[in-house]
Amino acid sequence: MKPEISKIQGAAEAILFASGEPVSLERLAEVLELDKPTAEKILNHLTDRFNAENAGVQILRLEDGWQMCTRAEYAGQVRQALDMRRNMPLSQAALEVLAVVAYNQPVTKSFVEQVRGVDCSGVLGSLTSKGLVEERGRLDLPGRPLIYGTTPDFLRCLGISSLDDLPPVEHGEEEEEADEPQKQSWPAEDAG
Amino acid sequence: MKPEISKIQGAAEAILFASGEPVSLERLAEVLELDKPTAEKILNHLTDRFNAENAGVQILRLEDGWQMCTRAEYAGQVRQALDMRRNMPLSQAALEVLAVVAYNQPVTKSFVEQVRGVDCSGVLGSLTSKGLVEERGRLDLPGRPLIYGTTPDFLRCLGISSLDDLPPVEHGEEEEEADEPQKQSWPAEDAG
Amino acid sequence: MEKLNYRLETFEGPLDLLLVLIRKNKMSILDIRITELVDQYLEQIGAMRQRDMDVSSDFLEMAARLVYIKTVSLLPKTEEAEQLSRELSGQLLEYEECRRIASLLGKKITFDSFPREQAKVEFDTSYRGNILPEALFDAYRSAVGRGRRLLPPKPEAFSGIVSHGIVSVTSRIIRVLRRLRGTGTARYTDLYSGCRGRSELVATFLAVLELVRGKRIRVDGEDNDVVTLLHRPAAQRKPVGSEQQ
Repeated sequence: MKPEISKIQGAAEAILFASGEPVSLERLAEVLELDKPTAEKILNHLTDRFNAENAGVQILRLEDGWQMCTRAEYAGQVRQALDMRRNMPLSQAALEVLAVVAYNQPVTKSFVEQVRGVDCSGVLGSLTSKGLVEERGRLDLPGRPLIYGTTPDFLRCLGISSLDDLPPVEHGEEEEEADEPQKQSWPAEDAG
Repeated sequence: MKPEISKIQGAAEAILFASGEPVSLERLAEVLELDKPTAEKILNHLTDRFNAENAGVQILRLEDGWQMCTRAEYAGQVRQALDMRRNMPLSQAALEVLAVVAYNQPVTKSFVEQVRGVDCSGVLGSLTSKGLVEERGRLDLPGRPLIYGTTPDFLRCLGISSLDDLPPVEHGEEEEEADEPQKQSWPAEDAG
Repeated sequence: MEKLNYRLETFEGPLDLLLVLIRKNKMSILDIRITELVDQYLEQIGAMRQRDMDVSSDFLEMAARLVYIKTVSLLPKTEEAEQLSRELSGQLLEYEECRRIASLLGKKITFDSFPREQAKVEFDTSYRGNILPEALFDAYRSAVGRGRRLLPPKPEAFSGIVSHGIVSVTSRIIRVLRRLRGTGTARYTDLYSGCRGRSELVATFLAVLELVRGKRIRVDGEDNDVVTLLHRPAAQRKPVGSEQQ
C-alpha cells in the first residue's frame, strides 16, 4: 500500500511541476486513475508535505485545482537569478540576427534567414521579447510577411543615439545591402 | 545556523524551480551570496534530498549547473495530464550525427559529413530545433563555417551529468585516457 | 562469385552500404578486397536505381572513388593503391565506431523527463545588458560571410577580380563582321589591331572562335593567315554567342 501511494504522489508531483498552470481535480483523478475523493485526499497530503518544510517550492490549492509555485519569501532571489540570465551577453546567433536587422531594417524574417543561411524564428522571437527588435507591420507582398526593425532600447543598449552611429560597413569588402535601401533586394517570397 | 541553511536551500530550490533551465553554480553562488564551494555543497545536499525520495521531481547535475525536472518514470502520466504527444525516437541518422558532434565538439557540418559520408544539413537542423545541438559561433576559416556542440538538454535526455560520462570510444586514435572507471553503466554493445 | 541475396534496405550512406558488404563477405575492414567490393557496390546501386530509390550523389561519389582505387591497384606500382585503401579503411573504422556509439546513445536517450517552463516572474523582459557596437559589427560580418555562400554573388562583388571593364564577346563579333563587310577578307592579325588591353584581345579571339564555329568566317593559311567572310543568306542566322566574357 505504502509504495503504491508514494508512486501516485510522485506522479501528482510530477504533473504539478511540469504544468505551469493549476491542474484540476478532474484531470488529476483521471490521470492517476482514482476516484475524486481519493485523489483529493492524496493531493491534500502532498500539499501538506510540501508546505510543512521550509522549502522553496509550495503547492497552492486554488479554486480550480492545484498549482506548484515558488514561495513568496524567495521572490527576491528568484527574480535576481532570472534577471541575471535575462541580461547575460547575447548569444552569437542572437547577435548576428540583431546585426542583420540593424543594418538592413526594415527586414523580413526570410531576408534574415537568407543572409544567415539558417532558421531564425526562435532568435527573432527572443529578440522581440527582449525589446531589442520590434514588428513594423507587414509587407504588401504575397503572404504579407512581417517586417522587423530595431527599437530605441536597442540604441540604448549599444550606447549610441542613432542608427547612423553604427560602425560603418565598408564598401566592397562587405555585402552591399547594408548601404542601399532594401526595396529591390527582398528575397523572393517563399512558402516557409 | 540550521534555519539559515534551510533558508538558503529553500532559495536554491525556488531558483531552480522558477528557472526551468539549468542554473550555473556561478549564478547560484552569486545570488545566494556564498562562495562557490559552499554553494556547491548546499546544492549537492539539496540534490540528495530531492533524489532520495520516491518523488516526482528530481534535480540533475548538468555540466556546471543544476536543473529541476520530472522523473522519467512518471512520463506517461505527465504526458497524459498535459496532453503532450510522445516524442518520436531519434532516427539512426540523427543518432549518428549526435554521436559525432558529442565526441568531437565543437565541430563543423563538413566534419560530421566527412565521418558519415553523407550530407547532414537536414539532420543537424532538426537536432538544433530539438534543442539537442546548438550553434557555437563560427570557425575563423574561409567560408566562416558554423560550428556545433551539444546542449545541456542533450545530457539531460541521456541521463548523464557531463560529457565525460559518455561511453568511451574504442580504438586509440582518439587519444583518450581509458584509465578512468566508467561512471555510467552503458548497455553492452551490439552490432546494431 | 557467390550471389548475394540483398534485401533492399535503405542505407544511411555509402559507408553504411560498404560496411554491410564487408560484413556479408566476411572481410576485415583492414583488409578490403577492393575488386569484389566495387562490383557488389555498383550492383547494389544499380538495384537501388531500378527500384527508383533515391541514390544521392554521395553514393555515386563513393562509386567513383572505389573504381579509382581499383584502377590504381591494377597498376604495377601499388603504393598509391595501398594508401587509398588505408584511407578508406580508416574512414570505415571511424564510421563503424560512430555507429556503435550511436546505438549506445539510442538506447539511453529518452525524452521522458520534463523541465518546467521558466516561471512567469512579473518583470518586463526587456534587455538591459550592454552590447558593444564592435561586437554587433563583427556579428554582421560573420552573418553576411555565411550568407554570401548562399546568395548569388552580385556583379559588383567581382569588381576586385575583374578590374578592367567587361568587354562583351558579342560586341567584338559585330566589330569583326563589320571589318569584313567591305572586302570580305582581312588578315588575321589585323583583326586585333586597335585592341586595347588584354580583355579586348581575349574577347576578339573568342569572337573569332565563335564565328568560326558558327561557320560565318573561315581562317586559312599559316604565315599570312587570311580571314574570309563566308557568304550566307542574310539575316537567317544571328551571330552565335551572346554570352559575356
